Amino acid sequence: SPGGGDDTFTVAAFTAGYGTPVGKSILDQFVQEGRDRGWDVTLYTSDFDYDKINSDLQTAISQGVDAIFAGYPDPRQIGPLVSAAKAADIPIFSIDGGVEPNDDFVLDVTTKQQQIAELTVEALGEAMGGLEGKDVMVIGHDPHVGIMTRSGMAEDLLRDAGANIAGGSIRQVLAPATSQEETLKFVTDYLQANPDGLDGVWTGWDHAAVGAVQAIREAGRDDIYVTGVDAIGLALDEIKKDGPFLATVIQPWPDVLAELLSHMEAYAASGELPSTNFIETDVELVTIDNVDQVEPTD
Amino acid sequence: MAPETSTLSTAALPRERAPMTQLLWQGGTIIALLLLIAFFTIMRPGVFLSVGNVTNILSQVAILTIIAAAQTVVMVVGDFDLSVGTNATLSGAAAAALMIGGTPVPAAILAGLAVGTLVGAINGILVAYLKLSAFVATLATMTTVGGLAFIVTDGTTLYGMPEEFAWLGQGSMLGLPMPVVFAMLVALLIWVVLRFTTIGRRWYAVGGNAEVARLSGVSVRATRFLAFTVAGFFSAAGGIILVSRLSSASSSSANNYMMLAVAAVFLGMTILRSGQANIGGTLVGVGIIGVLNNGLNILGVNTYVQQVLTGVIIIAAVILSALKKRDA
Amino acid sequence: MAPETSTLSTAALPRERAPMTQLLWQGGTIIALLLLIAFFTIMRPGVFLSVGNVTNILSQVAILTIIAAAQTVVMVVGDFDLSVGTNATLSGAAAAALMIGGTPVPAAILAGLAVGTLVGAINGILVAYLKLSAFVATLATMTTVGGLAFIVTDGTTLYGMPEEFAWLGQGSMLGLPMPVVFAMLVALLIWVVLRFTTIGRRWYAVGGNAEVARLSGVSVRATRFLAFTVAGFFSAAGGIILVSRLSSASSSSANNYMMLAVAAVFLGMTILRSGQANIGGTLVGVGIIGVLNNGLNILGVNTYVQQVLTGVIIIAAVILSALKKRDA
Amino acid sequence: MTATQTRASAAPALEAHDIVKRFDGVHALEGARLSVRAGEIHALLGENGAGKSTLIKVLTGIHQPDQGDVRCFGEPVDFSGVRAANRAGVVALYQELSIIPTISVAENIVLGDRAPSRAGFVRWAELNRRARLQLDRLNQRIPLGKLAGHLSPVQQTMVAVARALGSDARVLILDEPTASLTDTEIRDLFVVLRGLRDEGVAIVYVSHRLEEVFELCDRLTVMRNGRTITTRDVAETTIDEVISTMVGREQSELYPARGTTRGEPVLRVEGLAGRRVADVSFTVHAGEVLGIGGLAGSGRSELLRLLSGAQRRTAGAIEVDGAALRGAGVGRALEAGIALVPEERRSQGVILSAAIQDNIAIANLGDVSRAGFVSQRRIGALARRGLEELRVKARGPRQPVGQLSGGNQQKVVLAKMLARAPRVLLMDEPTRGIDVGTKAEIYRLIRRLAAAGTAIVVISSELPELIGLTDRILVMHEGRLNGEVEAASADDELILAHAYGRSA
Ligand SMILES: Nc1ncnc2c1ncn2[C@@H]1O[C@H](COP(=O)(O)OP(=O)(O)OP(=O)(O)O)[C@@H](O)[C@H]1O
Ligand SMILES: Nc1ncnc2c1ncn2[C@@H]1O[C@H](COP(=O)(O)OP(=O)(O)OP(=O)(O)O)[C@@H](O)[C@H]1O
Ligand SMILES: [Mg+2]
Ligand SMILES: [Mg+2]
Repeated sequence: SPGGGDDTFTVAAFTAGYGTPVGKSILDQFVQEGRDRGWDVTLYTSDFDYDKINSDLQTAISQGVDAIFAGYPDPRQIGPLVSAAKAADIPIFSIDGGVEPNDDFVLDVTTKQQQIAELTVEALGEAMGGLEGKDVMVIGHDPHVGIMTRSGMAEDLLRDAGANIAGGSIRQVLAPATSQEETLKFVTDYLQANPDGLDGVWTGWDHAAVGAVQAIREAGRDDIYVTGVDAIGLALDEIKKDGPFLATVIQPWPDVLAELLSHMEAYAASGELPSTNFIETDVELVTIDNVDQVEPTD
Repeated sequence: MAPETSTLSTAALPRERAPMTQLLWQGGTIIALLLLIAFFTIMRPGVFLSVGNVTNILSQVAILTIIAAAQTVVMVVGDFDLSVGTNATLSGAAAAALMIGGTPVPAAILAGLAVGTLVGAINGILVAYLKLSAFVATLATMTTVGGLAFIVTDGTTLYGMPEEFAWLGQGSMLGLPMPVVFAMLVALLIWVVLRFTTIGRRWYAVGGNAEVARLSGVSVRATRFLAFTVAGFFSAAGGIILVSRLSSASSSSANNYMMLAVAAVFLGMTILRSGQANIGGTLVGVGIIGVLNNGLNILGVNTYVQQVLTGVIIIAAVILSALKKRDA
Repeated sequence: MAPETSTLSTAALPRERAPMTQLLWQGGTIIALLLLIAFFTIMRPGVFLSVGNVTNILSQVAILTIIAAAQTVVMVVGDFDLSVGTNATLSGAAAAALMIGGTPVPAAILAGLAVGTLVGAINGILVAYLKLSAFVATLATMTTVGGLAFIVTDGTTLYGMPEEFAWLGQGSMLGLPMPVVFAMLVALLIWVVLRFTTIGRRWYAVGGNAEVARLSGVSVRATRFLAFTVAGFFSAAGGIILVSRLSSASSSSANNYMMLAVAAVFLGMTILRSGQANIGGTLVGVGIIGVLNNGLNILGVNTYVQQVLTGVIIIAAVILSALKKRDA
Repeated sequence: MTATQTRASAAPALEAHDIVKRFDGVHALEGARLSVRAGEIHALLGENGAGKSTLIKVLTGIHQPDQGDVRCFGEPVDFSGVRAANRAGVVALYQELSIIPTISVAENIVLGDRAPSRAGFVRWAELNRRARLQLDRLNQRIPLGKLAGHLSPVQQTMVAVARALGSDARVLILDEPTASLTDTEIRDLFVVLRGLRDEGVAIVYVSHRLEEVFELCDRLTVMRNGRTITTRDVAETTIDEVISTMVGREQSELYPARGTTRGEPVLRVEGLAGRRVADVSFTVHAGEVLGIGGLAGSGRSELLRLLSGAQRRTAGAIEVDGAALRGAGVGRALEAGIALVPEERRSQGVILSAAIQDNIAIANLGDVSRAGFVSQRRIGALARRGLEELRVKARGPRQPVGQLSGGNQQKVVLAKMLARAPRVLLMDEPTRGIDVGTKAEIYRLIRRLAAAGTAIVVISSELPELIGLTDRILVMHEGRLNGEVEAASADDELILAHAYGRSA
């Protein structure tokens, strides 16, 4: 119990993103690290079914836990478990729980979305020799908070730099699972209709970027650049080829987790809460220059 | 067998000696449910069947129950409705959007219900009056309505509805979470309608053989239309309660419920000899899905393995009842 | 018999004196396809019907064609296979995993095909021999197989297959992308089997009325089993080609193809008076879906609105043929 | 059909010994015996529910007997299913099971394993030749390429018959093949059956039309309540004797006396037209039984469907008790007092999966409900009344109709419509598949209803029934009325003359 009592520190951990590579690996790692520290960790997962997550956590809360670990939560969809936790005075520690400070969490450690957008847009600008008057397609997926935020930021940055958004607005992918194929179709079709209307493709995550790269290569073009986010292995391979895939961004999730764990440890030991409830960590751009030093995140 | 009296002059109607055998249900699926409960209870004594966890299971399946009840009605008339999931999403999102825009809660709820009912009515027109196959028609409305839900939510998650709206999904009554109360009410209502009213009879008759029903004076088209409309209404109710439960409306919050609802109804159909959809069976089907999900979670089984096991256990349950049937 | 109009769509009919009116197909869905093509051509002259874009459309629908052809076979015998999508995913992922693990490409491909065929055979056993409803059985295998695909890929995306494997999905022959070549071969093969072979005719007989077929001495179980097995095989082929096309195997790459395949086959069924599944019709259905998708992309229509329009246009196409039917 | 016939004397072609078969406690067969020789046509007779169809299903491996054994040419056999039976040369045409609607006529006739093929490919020319051969034998000119589902019911039956005949069977079993055929087709069928008999095929023939049996068959076996009562040479017995063996007692007069009073007009039809029917006018009076005659496809069924609202009329007026029938649909017609007993019971008459009582209730929801809620008690009572009145052989009102014998299913259809106490009762082949004893009962019922003031219109393809049962007969030809005859003075020839379009 918090405050250094003698019985075990119990944690209910949850994620609705266990079906995604990063979600799974980081949550598994959390469970491992927690157990290494002698905590009693129970993991609740679902495939984006927040109804189930809320019920599971409400039960866990009613049975009594010392803390809650939220992995990649959508802060908008966890209202019921947040109120239950508040009523029971149980702190929620989160990673990647949004893009701004949120009183629902005693601590949310995340990455800098603004920095992700800036780094990628800058990279595009450099490769294309300036953004003024260039046509850039932006591919997003609004149901995902992080992607929505950074694609919105990228759109603003591109417009401010004088680029045109190809197609007029952000192209939305319907399902992340099939995003490579969806993006392949988007970009191919767009190039059919506008062979001269595309200079770059900004995507919110690497799978989409890979689809775009493929479309560009199949169209026989070498003058269109693509950026992604996440640094998955597939993306790193493409970057090494020095083709259309210009850059991706690595979000240091293991570091984020380590940061969060240190605060949880303090709470477990002494009941001490973090002094701030929002920590943003820096991200790193991956290009052909540094790709060899980067480990894939999946 | 009655003695040789079956001649023309002496009425030879054998007495119904064994009315119990007439109930004509077979327990395969129910046995599967009980086995699952027994298994999880043994594996985690004191946890699985604790009051807290049972309440938890009930509230996890509440919305599925409502949507599966809607699907049951359509399947009683011998059709499918693939749009129940996206319809629930759209109706919930519409209600949420209105509330966020300042519409009073009751009016927004009514509007959400109206949206769902309208979608149901459109399905009804396509299937009953324009004679499209229910599969294509509702597949198409599923797609369209799913797209509309994206448009209404602008692809993101809506939140910030008034406090009082939360009661529907997060309040409780006599210790039962409100969604559970609503699920029980809906199941009861549809059970009564199916079993005791003339419209229920008509639904079953149309599902049994639409041409025979028509020649018996049933207005098949109106009957079928009504079934789809009712399904639309209850799908909307499910979707709105879900939004209240989560205090947010995502662009695809309830879409997955379609497959689960169909699975639940199909599991439930194995319970009657006649193979008809029925509410009792649907509840058993929902129970299997809910118990499995919760039990495997409690045992800490990996999500992927859970999925594998869910499929295997559904098959096992259905085979169990198929075996029983063959004996008879 | 009127001039040999044997387009792919006409049901196989004996020569003798079968008058033209007996060919019994109705063009509603075909008209819808032509209208769509005309519309997009007018909207973007020179772009939509350019050689490049037509090839593009063909390669976009190639994998759907293969999976829809698999679905057609099952729907000819009057059943459904909801597992074609996850089965394609799993088979593709299995082949990919083996290749990455060092298995030679041909052996890995054969293993992937074997996985898919096995899943199909299991469906066949459940439906044909254990008499489960195809809907529940394949819903359950869909779930299980989907879970297995997650396990095989460990939830991530597999990549790094040998270069030569890419030929299947990214090579080309006579100017046609290989997936298009494969799709044409599969469609042709299944067309020939359905139309000209005894097994094809038996599939149609079972689909028309399984009970009459059984009592007339058709081995209904073996026939139905074979249909599911064949569907499993071709689903696997589709999944493997998709993996090659994308050079990656995600944990749910082909899952969505199930719904699209069902929609395509259903659209195609409207072109025969008898309402049977048939390859010609399926190709028309695939064409509608592909043209719509590409055309709306070319016009720059928002994804969400695309979804709404897709549903609406499917309904319009089906209503068009329903109207024709009523006249006849 | 090869030289097997010469071994005819050696052992019976097909034998069944003391077969017992139970379903859920119902004893369908309790010691059934049958012995059919090669080269004979052997009638299998019995009341509805006596067990004829069940015996046939045991003989062809669809059901496994609980006790007893089956021998084929002296060899004990235990067929695992239809295919095994077919391989042994035993082929059956089952009651009411006809065609596959979505495939062509030719493929329906040469179905399954028998389709000629080379390397897995269908040999269409050969397939067509064989199909044509069978249809020619039956004098049927049905286009081979047509979808079987688009044929008229009579044609569908003939296609199914052609399939059975073309099977090269050594033992051919036909379960009520003529129930839905008219005289012409029956005659053509008999020619073929006699030919097969002469080639040495053993034929089992089930029918409730005893005149046919005496015309066609060599020997007959009578069953009652699942038991075989007797097997006799046809030449050594009489129809009356057979009937009394079937029902267990003497049979009274088949047709009841005609009505004596003719009351007010009840049904008046003026210039009625619709699909396949044009310009039909007639009146039916209270107490009158009106017959409708005609050839297959002459539009008789369509006429009744127009009257009952099952089919939309394009012109004409219908009046019941002086009130015009307005609007369309079966519901309206039923409210106005017009009820139809349709000709196809499986597709139009009963919901096979539903209980007897639910089948009856569905056309009588008004009677069994109050304020939209149905009363189980009333549903049960209504059904019980119908079952008793028509002597349905069933376990009780909750038994699914699909488990009843064919004739008993038909009685459920009658019960459903009779329960409405209609003003006008339209009956399309009401006694199809019903045993002689019950026929007499139904005839009496019809007379009683007529005497009570109901207007009754009956279609029958059995001319003796048409003449014996009705007061007046309208004959249809190509969708129009072509003559009217008083039943009392009618004979087959007169009716056929009108039916073939000659105006007498
Ligand atoms: N599957 C079944 N389940 C229950 N009872 C059955 C089943 N099949 C037949 N029976 C019963 O067996 C008895 C004999 O039926 P069967 O069909 O053999 O009669 P039948 O002599 O052919 O009569 P009909 O002349 O009316 O065709 C009937 O009482 C029937 O209800
Ligand atoms: N060529 C046809 N194609 C499709 N259906 C037909 C055809 N001919 C007849 N029918 C159907 O068959 C049934 C009987 O038709 P109709 O009224 O013409 O014949 P009928 O005189 O009652 O003779 P029967 O019933 O003996 O065939 C009706 O339901 C009708 O719709
Ligand atoms: Mg019978
Ligand atoms: Mg008729």
